[in-house]
Amino acid sequence: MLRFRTRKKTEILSLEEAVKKYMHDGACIAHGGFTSFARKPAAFVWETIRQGFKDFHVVEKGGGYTTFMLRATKRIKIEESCWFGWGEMVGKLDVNFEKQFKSKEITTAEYSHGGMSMRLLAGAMGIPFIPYYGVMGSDIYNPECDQFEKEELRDGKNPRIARKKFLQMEDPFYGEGTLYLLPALRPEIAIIHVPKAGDKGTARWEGVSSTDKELIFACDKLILTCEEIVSEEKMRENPTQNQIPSFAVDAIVECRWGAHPTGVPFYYDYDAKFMQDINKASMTEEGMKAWLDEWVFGPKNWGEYLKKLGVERLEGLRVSSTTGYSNKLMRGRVAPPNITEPLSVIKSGF
Amino acid sequence: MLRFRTRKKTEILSLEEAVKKYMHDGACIAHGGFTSFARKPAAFVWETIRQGFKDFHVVEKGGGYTTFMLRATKRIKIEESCWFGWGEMVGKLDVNFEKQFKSKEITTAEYSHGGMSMRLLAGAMGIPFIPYYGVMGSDIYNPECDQFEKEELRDGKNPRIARKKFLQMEDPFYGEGTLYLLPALRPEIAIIHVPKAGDKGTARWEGVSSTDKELIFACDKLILTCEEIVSEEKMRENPTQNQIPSFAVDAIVECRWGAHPTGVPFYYDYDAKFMQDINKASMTEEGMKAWLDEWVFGPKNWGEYLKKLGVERLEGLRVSSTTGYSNKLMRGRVAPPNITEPLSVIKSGF
Amino acid sequence: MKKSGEELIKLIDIIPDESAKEGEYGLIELASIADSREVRNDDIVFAGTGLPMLGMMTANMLHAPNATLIFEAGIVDGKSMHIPMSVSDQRACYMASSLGGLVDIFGTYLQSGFVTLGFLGGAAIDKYGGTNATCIGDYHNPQHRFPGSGGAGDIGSLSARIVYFIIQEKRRFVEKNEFTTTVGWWCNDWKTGKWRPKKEIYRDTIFADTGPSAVITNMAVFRFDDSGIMYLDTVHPGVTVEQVKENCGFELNVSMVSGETTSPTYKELFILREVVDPEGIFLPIAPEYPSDIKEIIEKA
Amino acid sequence: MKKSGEELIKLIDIIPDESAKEGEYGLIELASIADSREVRNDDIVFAGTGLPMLGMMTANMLHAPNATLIFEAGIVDGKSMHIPMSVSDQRACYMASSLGGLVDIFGTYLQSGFVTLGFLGGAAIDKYGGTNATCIGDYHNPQHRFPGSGGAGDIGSLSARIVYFIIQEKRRFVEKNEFTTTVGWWCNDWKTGKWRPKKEIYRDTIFADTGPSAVITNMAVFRFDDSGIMYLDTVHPGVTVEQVKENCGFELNVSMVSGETTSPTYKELFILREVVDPEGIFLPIAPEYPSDIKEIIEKA
Repeated sequence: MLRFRTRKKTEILSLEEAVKKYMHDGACIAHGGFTSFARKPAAFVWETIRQGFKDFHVVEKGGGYTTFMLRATKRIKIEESCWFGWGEMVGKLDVNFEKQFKSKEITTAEYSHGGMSMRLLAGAMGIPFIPYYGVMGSDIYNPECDQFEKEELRDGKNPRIARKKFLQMEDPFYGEGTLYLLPALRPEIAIIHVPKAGDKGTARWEGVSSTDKELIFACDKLILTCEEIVSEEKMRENPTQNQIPSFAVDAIVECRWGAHPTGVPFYYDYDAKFMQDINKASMTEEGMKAWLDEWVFGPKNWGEYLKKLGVERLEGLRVSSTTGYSNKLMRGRVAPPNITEPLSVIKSGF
Repeated sequence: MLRFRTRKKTEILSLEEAVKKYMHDGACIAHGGFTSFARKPAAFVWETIRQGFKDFHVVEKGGGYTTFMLRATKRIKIEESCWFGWGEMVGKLDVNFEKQFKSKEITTAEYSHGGMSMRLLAGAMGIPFIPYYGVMGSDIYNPECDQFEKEELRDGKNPRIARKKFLQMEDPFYGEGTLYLLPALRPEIAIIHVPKAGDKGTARWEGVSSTDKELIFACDKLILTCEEIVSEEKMRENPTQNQIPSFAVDAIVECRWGAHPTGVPFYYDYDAKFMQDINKASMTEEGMKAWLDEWVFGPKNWGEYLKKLGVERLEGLRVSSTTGYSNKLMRGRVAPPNITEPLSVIKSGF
Repeated sequence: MKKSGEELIKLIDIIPDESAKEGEYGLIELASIADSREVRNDDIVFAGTGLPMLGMMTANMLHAPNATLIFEAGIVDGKSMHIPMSVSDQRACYMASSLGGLVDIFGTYLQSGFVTLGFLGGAAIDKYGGTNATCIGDYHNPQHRFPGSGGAGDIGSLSARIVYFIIQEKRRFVEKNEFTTTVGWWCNDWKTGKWRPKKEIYRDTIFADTGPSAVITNMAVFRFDDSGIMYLDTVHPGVTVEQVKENCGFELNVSMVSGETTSPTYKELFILREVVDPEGIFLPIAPEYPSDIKEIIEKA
Repeated sequence: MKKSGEELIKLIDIIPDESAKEGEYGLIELASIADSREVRNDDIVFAGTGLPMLGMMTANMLHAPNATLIFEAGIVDGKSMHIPMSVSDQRACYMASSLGGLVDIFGTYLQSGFVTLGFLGGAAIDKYGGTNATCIGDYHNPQHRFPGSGGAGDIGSLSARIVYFIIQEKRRFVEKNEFTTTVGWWCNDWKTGKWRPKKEIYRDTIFADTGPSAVITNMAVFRFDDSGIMYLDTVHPGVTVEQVKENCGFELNVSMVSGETTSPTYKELFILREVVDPEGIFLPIAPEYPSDIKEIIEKA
C-alpha cells in the first residue's frame, strides 16, 4: 500500500498514555516477539485490557502470551494467524481459543508460519501480494475453509482484509508450475518490545527477530515498548546493529520487565512457572476470572504488578551476560547442569 | 527455484585455486558490494581475467569496478543490470560499455535498482517472480526495448534467463491497480568480499549491505573473499551481527586488500586516485591495454600487485577505527577538515 | 548426577556402544534415538519444538556432528548448552552462526531448498502421511480445535525428507485426516477438488518428491511405499506387530516388516539423558543404568 | 580556511542572513541553495549522488534539521562529517540510525511510501518532467549510450515529490525524451502504447499524484502546470528569461514567471562552502567572500 507519510516525530509516552492515545475498539493490531518466549509486548497488552479496548482484528505470525490474554478477556473478534496456541511449556493448547472458535466469537483466517511471514513481508514492502510455495495441497488452501469468505468479510469494505484468501497461479517466467499468491498483511498498529531504544526512535534487539523486521514497516503506526530508553547518540555508534530506523517509530514507552512473563535476551528469562500457573487457572472460567482479577485488574499500575511479582521471582529470571539467559532457572525436574561450553563443540568443533 | 542441496562443506582455497575451481567460460556470475566504493570482489575478478575465463552472463544490481574490468577485457556477453556505469568519482560513464553495447558484443536486460533488488530477493526466496511498483510507464518496460527477446534468449533454453522480462497484472487482493511482476534472478556463482569470515563459513560485514544479503541465497554457489579468516568460535560470540550463515558458503579465500581499489569499511578506504587513473587510461584502446598489462597481467600474483601499489599508497588508505574511513584522504581540491563530531548534530541534535 | 563438561565428554568416549536391554530404557528414549538415526551428517535439519530436538541433538553428539540445525524463530546452527523449551528460546541461540527471522528461515532457507530434513512432531497422521494439527470434525463446527499449522505445514512440504515423531494411538493414526494441515504423499488437487497422489499433481516439479520419509512412534517405525501409503517397517523391542495394529486406526500394511528397531546403546542413552536433556524437560524419568554402566559413570 | 568544528558552529550563528550579491557566488552554489529550500523539516529525503547531497546537507544545517536523509546503498539518517562521494561511501554511514541494503531502501521504505522527497540529478529532461539516463537515438542502435536508471527511476516514480538538479543546456531540455528512464507527468500507457498524462493512466492510485515538483538548474527554477507541462518559475539573479529560453530545447512556457530566484544568503553560502563541501568535491572554486564577511570569519 503506497501511502505517503510525513516524518514521524517519535514521542515518548507513559504506558497509560500510549495505550490511551493509540488504541481504539476494533483496531487492527499486531504484536512483535515469538509465542510465549521472546519479547512479547506483555505490559502494553495488559494495559490495553485494563483500559477496556475490545473487538480487535489481530494479525499475527503465531499466537502466544499476548493473544492468550486477549482471548481470555474476550477482546478478539477477527484473527489472522498461523498458530492459535500459546506457551509451549503448557502443552500449546489455548482453551479459550477453542471455545471462542467453536462459538464463532472469533472469526479466523488461517495460514502457516511461512505464509504469514511472507504476507507480512509483502505488507512491509507495500506490495499487495507475494508468491509462496508453502503447503501446497493443504486444507489451509481449501476454498471451503475460508471463514472470512463465509462471513462476507472479503467484500472489499474493510481495507485491512484482502478480497481473496489466496490465488493459485502458474509461473510464467521459469515454468516451475503452480504456486500461491498470498495477500499482504497491513495492520494498523504494531507493538514491538525491544530491550533498547534511542530517544529519537532508533532501536535494536538481540536474539531472534521473529517477524519484527517486517512488522515495523507493514503497520501504519509503530509503538515500541522497551526496557530502557538511551541517548540516540549511543544507539548510533554501531548503526549496523540497529534493526529499527528512527523514522519508522511513532511512540516509545519505557517499561521495565515489559515483556514479563516472556523473556528478553540479555535482560531476563521467560517465567515458565508463571505461565504454567495461568494455564491451570484458564481451565475454568472462575479460575481465569480470579487470576485476571488478581494479576491484571488488581495492581494499580505496572510498577505494582512488578512489586507483586516480588524480588525473589524477578531475581530468579536474571540472565547471564554471556549467554543472555539464566543458567540457573529451574525448568524441568532437575536443576540445569553447570556447563560453560557446548559439549558438541568440545567433542567435534563447529 | 526449489532445488535441494546438501550441506556445503566450506573449503578454504587460495585465490588461484578458487578461480580455477569455480569459474568457467559462460558462467552466470554476480558480485557483491556497491559500484566502485564498497567491498567489490576486485582481487577475484582480477584473477578471473588473468586465468582467461570469458563469455560471462553477469547479473548485478548496478555495475562498478568489477564489471568495468570485465568489460575492459571483453569478458561479458550478457548483462542484466540497472546501472551500466562505474566509479562516481570519474563521471559514471564506462566507455567500454558504450562501445560494446553499440557493437552488440554485450546483450543487456535493463531494469532499475529497485527492480533488480526485488529480482534478487525473489531469487533468494526461491520464488520465480515478485511484484514491484517501481518505474511504471518507463521505457524500461517498453516491450520493444527487450534485447533478450530480440536476440531470442527468452526461449526457455537457458534456465537462468526468464521467459519474459516482466508482466503487468492487476492487483486482485486490494484493488490497487496495475503493477509489474518481475522474474527472479538466479546467478550460478556469487562472489562477495567481506572483512571477516570464520573458518567454517560464518561471516559478517559492517557498513552498507547493498544486495549482498539476497545474493547469498539467490546463487547456487557462494564464494567469499575476505580480509581475514578468523576462528569460527570468534564469529559466533555475537551471532546477531553475522549476515552470512555457514551453511551457505562454498569457499573462502583470504585475500588482504581484496577489494582494492574499492574500500572495506573499517579496513581501508577507496582509492579514488587509482580509479581516476584507470578511467583516463580507458579512453583509448592502447591506454587501456597498457594499463592492463601493467596492473593486471604484469604482477606475478596479488601479493606482487600489492607490492607494486606500495606502502605509501596503501598507508594513505588507512581508516580511522572510529569512523571506518580515512579522515585524511585527499579526495577534492582541499584536505578534509579536522572534524570529530558531525556539525549538524552539534547544532541541532538528531 | 553432577558431572562437569569434561567428565561428560570423557564418559561419552568410554561408555560402551552396546545395545541396552529391554527395561533399561523408556519408549520415548528409544523413539528419540530412533529419530536421531534418521539424521545424516550432511543434513540441514529444520526441527520443531520438543522430541525432534532430542533426536537432532543426540545425532549431533554422535554420527552427525556436522548436521546443521535451524529453528523457525530465526536460529541457524546454535550450539546449545541447555536444551531449549521452544524454537525461540535464547538457549538455542548460543554460538549460533546467524540469527534472523521467519522470513529468512521459511521464505529463504526453506523455500529455496536448503532444508534436507524436516524433523517434526505431530498430533495425528493418516495413512498417506498427511498430518492434522487443526481440527476434528467439520472445520467450521469442529468437535475439537487445535492451534493449527505453525511452521509444520511449511516444513512438511518444503523439506527434502520429513520425519515425524508421533505418539502411537488409534485416534492419532487415521485412515484419512478430516483436515490436512501438512500434506503427505496424497493430497487434494484444488483445481479439481480430487484426492490424488502428490507425485501426479506436482509432476515435473520438485514437490513431486518431497514428503514424509519415516514416522517414529513409541512402538514402531513406519515408512512409505511407492504408492505413498504408510507401512510398518520395524517394531520396537518388546512390541508385537499385533500391538501396533491395535494402536493404528487404519488397515496397516505389515507385509514389509523388516524386523525389530535397533535398540539404543548405552552410549546413546547416556548422551540423551546426561547431555541432551539432563533437566528432564522433555524426557520422563528414566530407568536406572545397569550396574556395570553405573560403575563406569561413578568412577569418572 | 582551517576552523575547528566549534568555530564553524559559532560562525554559522553570527554570519549575517543577508542576501549575497551577484558575483559573490557561483551558479552551482546558487542552484544548490535553491535546491536546499525545497526540503521541508518533516521530509524523508532520498538523495542521489552529487549536487542533491549538497542541497540536503545545507537544509539540514538550517531550516530542516529534522529532515531524514536516506541513500540507496542502505543508509538511514547518517550524520556525515565529510561529504560522501557516493551513496555508498562509508562517510555517509557515520552515526546513521540504521544500515541496510537496497531491498530495505527501495523495496520497503520507498515502495511503502515513506519517501516524501526524491532529490535527483539528471542528464536530460523533457517538458513533461521525464528524464533520460539511458540513450540518445534508437534504443538498440543508439548514438550515445549512458549508464541507465540506477535508482533514479524508482525514486522518481515512488517519492511524493521529486526535485531535479540539471545543468541548463539546450540538448538537456528536450521536447520529448527518446527514452524515458524516469517518468514525468506524461508517460506511455503500455496497455495501449499511448502517450498520456500519468494522472489518467494511474487514476485512483497514488501514482496519479507522484511526480516532479521542481527542476533547478544553474540558470532558473522550473515547475509544472496542471496539465503536467514544465514552465519557468524563477530566473536566477543576473539571468534573463531570454537566456533561459535559448538554453531550452522546447518551446518554454514563460507566462507564469514569478520573478527572480531568491539569492543565497552569506550564511547559506558559508554553510555550503565551509561545512558541507569544504573539500571541494562537488563545488567548483568559489568567489571570495566580500570583505565584511571575510573579516567576521577571520576574527572568529
